[in-house]
Amino acid sequence: MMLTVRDLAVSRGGVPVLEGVSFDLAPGRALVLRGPNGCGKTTTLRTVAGLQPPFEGTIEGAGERIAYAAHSDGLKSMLSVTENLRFWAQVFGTTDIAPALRDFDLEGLADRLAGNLSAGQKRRLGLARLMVTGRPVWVLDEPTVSLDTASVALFAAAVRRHLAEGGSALIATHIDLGIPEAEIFDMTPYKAAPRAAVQDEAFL
Amino acid sequence: MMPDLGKYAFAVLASYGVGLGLIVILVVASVLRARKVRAELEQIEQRSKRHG
Amino acid sequence: MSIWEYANPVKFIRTTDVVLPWISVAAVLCLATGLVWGFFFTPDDYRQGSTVKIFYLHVPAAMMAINAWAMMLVASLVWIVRRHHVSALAARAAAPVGATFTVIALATGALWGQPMWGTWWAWDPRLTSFLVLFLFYLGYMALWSAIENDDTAADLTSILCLVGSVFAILSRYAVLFWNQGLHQGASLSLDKQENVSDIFWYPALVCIAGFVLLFVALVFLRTQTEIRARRSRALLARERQA
Amino acid sequence: MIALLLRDLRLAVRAGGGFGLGLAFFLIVTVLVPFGVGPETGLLSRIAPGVLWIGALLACLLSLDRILALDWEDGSLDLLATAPLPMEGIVTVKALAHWLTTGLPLVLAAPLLGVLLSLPPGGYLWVMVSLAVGTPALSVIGTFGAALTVGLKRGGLLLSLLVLPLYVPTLIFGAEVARRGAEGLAVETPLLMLGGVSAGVIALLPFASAAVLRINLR
Repeated sequence: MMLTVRDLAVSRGGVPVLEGVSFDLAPGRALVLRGPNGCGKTTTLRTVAGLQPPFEGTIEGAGERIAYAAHSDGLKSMLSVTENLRFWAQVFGTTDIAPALRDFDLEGLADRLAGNLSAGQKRRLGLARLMVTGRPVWVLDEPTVSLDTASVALFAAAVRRHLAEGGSALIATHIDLGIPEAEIFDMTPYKAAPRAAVQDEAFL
Repeated sequence: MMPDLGKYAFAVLASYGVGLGLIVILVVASVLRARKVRAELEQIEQRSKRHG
Repeated sequence: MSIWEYANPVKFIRTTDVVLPWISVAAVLCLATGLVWGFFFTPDDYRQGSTVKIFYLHVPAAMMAINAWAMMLVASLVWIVRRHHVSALAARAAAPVGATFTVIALATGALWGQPMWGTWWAWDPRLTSFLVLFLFYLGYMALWSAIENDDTAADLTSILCLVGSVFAILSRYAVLFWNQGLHQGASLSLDKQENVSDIFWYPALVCIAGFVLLFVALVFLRTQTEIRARRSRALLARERQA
Repeated sequence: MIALLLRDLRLAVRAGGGFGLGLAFFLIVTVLVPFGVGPETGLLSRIAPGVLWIGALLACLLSLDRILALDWEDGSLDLLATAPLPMEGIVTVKALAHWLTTGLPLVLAAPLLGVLLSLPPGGYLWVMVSLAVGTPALSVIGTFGAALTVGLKRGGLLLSLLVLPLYVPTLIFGAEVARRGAEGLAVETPLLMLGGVSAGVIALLPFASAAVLRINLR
């Protein structure tokens, strides 16, 4: 099943920031969103993840198929690495957290409290969460922030395995991830014409 | 002219004082804010007309 | 031509601009007539003496304190269902008016209670209910001013108004239940129509009309103000964007 | 949902805040009351049910802003919103976790503090029963308040202002059950009312909380 986005416009604080965005994301494919800061990458991802309604346009094949990772990892510092992961596994109705620990090189840290991890280790744990959701479409917002080169490679390998298993990924990032099969989608041309926020329109 | 309020004079007069006082405060505050906001809006509208 | 046309801000301002002076004049006339009539030209009650004159302020204020909340509830529902901005702003505009009326009702009630009950404050169910109502007004206004995004504020305060209405009614019954044994007999209550002869009731009716008109005038004026403030913010936001 | 409940309970125990703070606050309020009103046993035993209820209510209020704010700050709330859990379920579980870590300990501690206030012997049972029936409503109402103020900086004070008026019916009926129980009067009517308020609140308010939370996450 494809993720199909047609004529999508997204708004931040009621102000449309992007419009006319259309793309398809087939199983096994990855799409990298590029664009300057503030162009609406995060907003687009939040919209695709269903956290906010689209301003215009349609999104199909999202909803319960999306695993979303934002800037914050949603980790509890008073829980151990395993406990954090197992919690999300239970929420998403899966059980096996061993592959996630292995793929993100967290096995040695399994019993450490998340609060005692370094920024990069926390990030790896946040990304490992994607694997325990069991969902096919990964929606990732700047996934490589605070990761070193080795960790980026780990992450890229995990994404490629996910793609090989028929999953797909929608990634907003600035750096080259080392995922050759990823297509680049430049968001700059879709910048919305300046206009008023919806909630202000009635007053202009 | 003034009616004889008897022993309750304080209660009655204070009630009218407090009641009317609060109404006057509310009305004055509403009118002042209305004026201020109206003036601000006119200023902004003038400016945006000049520019756009 | 439907009533919803008045939900357009411009149309609302234009219409209320026309009627506002008339309503204001009528409000002042009614209030002046009713209060002067009541204060100077009615006799004392044989039990309550001259404190019966407090009646002309207390009853209309208390009635409108509740009606203002009811109006906010209706306006909130209209906002939730039909998303008319004027409706949400009218609810916001009415809250301080309702809160002030609640304070007037409480203050005049306490001033009346001092000679009648021998104490400024009795935890009489009616007074207590109004105190709780006042707290609801405070919370509602505080929530409005705490949220930056106007539509979010309108959404959240509308839901608070709905939930608050249910709890206000619950509180009313809870308070009645809580103090049933201590309540003074109805003969000494301030707002029991049946104990009031026509000679007191007619000026009171004029005062009630005055308070209704005053409330409408103030809500119109304050809603206009809220609309203009929103328009200013919208224009400034557009300027910043350009 | 069970996973979420277990996680919240585990966090409350580990971070120490949930259990300890509320209970300690309850204790301190109860201890301060005799300092304020004097040590006379007759007076204390007369006001004990009400003081215990007020203390429990304030202790409950103290921890309300933690119900959702922590999950909001670390991003868990966004992630939970994309998880296969209904928002109504999330707020209900959050309220339940708050009750288990705050309300239930208060119910259990109330008899001990009743001793300090010379609560009449007949009162112990009814203070506990009324708190057991009433505190769940306090947690659910509090979750609604927490959902309203979740995105706000300095939302704590506003939260109290919004929630306290909503607590009035629960407090009145709850304290009335406790008072009548302590005085050996019939408690059926206020207990039924209290149960009715709690049941209604638990059944309906999560929908409002979920709606409010969705608006705030938007």
